Amino acid sequence: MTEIETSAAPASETNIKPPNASPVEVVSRRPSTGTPFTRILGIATLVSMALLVLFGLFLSPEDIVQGESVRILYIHVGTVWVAYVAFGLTALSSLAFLWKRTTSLTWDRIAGASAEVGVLFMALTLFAGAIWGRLSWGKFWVWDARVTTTAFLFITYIGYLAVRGLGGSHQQRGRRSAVVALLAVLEIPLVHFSVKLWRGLHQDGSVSDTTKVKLHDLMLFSLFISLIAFTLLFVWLVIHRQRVLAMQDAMDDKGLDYALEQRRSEAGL
Amino acid sequence: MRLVAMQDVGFILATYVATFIGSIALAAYYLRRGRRLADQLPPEDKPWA
Amino acid sequence: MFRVARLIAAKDLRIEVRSRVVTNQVLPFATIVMVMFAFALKTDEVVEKVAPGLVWLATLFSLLILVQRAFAVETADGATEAMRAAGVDPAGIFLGKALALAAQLAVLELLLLILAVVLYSAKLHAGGIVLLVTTLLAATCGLALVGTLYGGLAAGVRGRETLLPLLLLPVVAPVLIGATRATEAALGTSGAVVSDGWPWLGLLGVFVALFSVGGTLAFGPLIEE
Amino acid sequence: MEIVVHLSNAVAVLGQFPVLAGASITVERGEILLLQGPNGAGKTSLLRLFAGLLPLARGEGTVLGCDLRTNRQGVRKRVGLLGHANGLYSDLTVRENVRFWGSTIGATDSEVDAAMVRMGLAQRLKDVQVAKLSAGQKRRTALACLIARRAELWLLDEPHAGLDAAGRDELDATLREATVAGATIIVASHELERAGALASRLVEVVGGQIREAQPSPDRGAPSKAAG
Repeated sequence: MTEIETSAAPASETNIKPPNASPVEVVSRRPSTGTPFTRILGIATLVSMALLVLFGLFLSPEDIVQGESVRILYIHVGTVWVAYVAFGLTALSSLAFLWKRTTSLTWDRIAGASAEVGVLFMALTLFAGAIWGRLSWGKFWVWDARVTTTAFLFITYIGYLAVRGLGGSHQQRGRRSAVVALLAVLEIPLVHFSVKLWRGLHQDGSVSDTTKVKLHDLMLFSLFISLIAFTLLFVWLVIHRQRVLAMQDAMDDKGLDYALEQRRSEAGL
Repeated sequence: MRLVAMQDVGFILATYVATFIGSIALAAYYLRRGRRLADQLPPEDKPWA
Repeated sequence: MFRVARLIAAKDLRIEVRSRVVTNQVLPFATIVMVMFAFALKTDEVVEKVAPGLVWLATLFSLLILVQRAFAVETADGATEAMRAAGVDPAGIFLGKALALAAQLAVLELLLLILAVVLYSAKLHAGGIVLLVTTLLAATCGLALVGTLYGGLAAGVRGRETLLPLLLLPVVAPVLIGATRATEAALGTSGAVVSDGWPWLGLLGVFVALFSVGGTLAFGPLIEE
Repeated sequence: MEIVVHLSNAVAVLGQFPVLAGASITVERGEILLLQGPNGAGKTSLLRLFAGLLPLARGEGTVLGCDLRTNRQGVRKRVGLLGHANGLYSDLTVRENVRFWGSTIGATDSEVDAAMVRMGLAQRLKDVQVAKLSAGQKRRTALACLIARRAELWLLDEPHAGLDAAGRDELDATLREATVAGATIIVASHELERAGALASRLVEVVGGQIREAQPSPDRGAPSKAAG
């Protein structure tokens, strides 16, 4: 039904300059996504990451049962925690977007930013988990309910990001992706439950049995650092991504103003 | 150094390295993208600034 | 809502009766998939053991095609937009299309089951027949509901052919697991007994309940511009 | 006079492109409004906006008393749109199509039959599959579907396209009848001599905006059809 086929939509900032941007202004650097708060946050993230490496790789002892492979858990636990927090945040922001009294595109962008960061952490956690599995059980993958659910979440949210990229107005993107995010909330417990039931009928070892390690104090402390470090990293990434998305949306609106002017001039009024 | 003595050190290091590279790559992408957009937008589109 | 659903289901089924796409194309496709599985698995014992799973996998592949077809009919001449323009209740569209899809899926599953008996020497027995029929019904409803839901989302967009499987397959995983296990129990595959199947049927029931409500609510916002 | 459509500075966007760039117009009940303008000017988008299909990005709009920003759903039940596409199912027959679209708003069988008679489809063509029809016959079928809907506001996008002379006469007569019965009609058409004779008012759509056309010398001041 589209009436205009020849008009390439000026979607990104690369092919369109806002009408009021003179060359002089472009030279002077304008404030970007960073603020004093995020800079402090960034430094805190870096410091805690350094601590994580220090404690995780050097100071903490090896586990009696698992040996050195326990060090992978300091990555794995932090990333998996963040991944699930990220998808929780996506679901909550989607709900906030759909609820009439709180609806705002900011919620939609937080949901999108959180899902994107979540997908990265999900990939990292699957990688770390597979390596840990290889060292502990001799195989990269076990059909454990949690592992499998995580893999499904990963694919589901890649699909969610694809839905976000479908185009249309910002409102349409928000509504569509929020509904998809909430449907995922329906789906994931079902997947988890069904995989659990599936393994339950002819079960061998699962993660929950083998992770019952006796934790040394330093190991506990390393895990704690891991949670802190990855949570800080997550917050930093989401804040920045949210701001980038906000600017992208603003850019689209700017492009609209510009395109409107052009469109009006067609009329010669 | 005890790191050398570790068994399966390759696997463990690979996990750490992949995690950090992944995170840094995403962060760098966000910063670059933010910088490019910020240069073209007036302050009123950046309420946080 | 139900009046619209009936209308749309009747319309879809009449289109199928006229065009015979399911009988002439999807059923042969499902058949060849079943044969191919046997090629991939080689020995008779293995094929016998996994027969229920293969039936449901073939169903899932066919589901993707059926969903594409169900919405290609709507988008071919702008009927989706005409429906929106006519203010047809989206919940009615959703239930109607799901109903028609379920009917087509049921026929397909029946054929696949017969094929499993013929090709994979699956054995039907009287004790499992109730479980088998209820499993077929529940799984069919579940697949039709989510298929319609995500099919509607993907229908209007570019790249729908690739987006639909990406969205749909993860969601139907519980149906694959539940339906396969329940079917194994009903057929007594590798020593399973009928009573093993009922919890799985419960899982399918929960799935159907959740997605019938969720889908009815979600379909409108998903297809709206 | 009752105002059926009111737009003020309406902007509508497709993708990122502003198909409507500040359109303003008021249409009263019983009018037959003709939209003309070059390809890509925004005629189709305007009709889709009136039909409640295209969201309003900026500006204000009311159709049949429903605010386009908040209640597009309310508009749709009372408006009939014939777009570029016919919205027909090619595997079904003419009668099945008209009956399906009529029944979505609860039209009775006799109303459906009347609509088919009106568009000359009741005889030879009624049981023919739409896939086997010519373009003009498909257009007639789509119009019959529209007539069966008994809309208060008719939005027609190039309704004459593909129709033969007889079909055009039937269409024009139908439209006149509809306005007498209280409907309002907005037509986008390139065929001035045909649609111009029918229209009670003519506006030009250019660059996503609307301007009143200069009254053409032979028709004088736009006359209103009786409401």
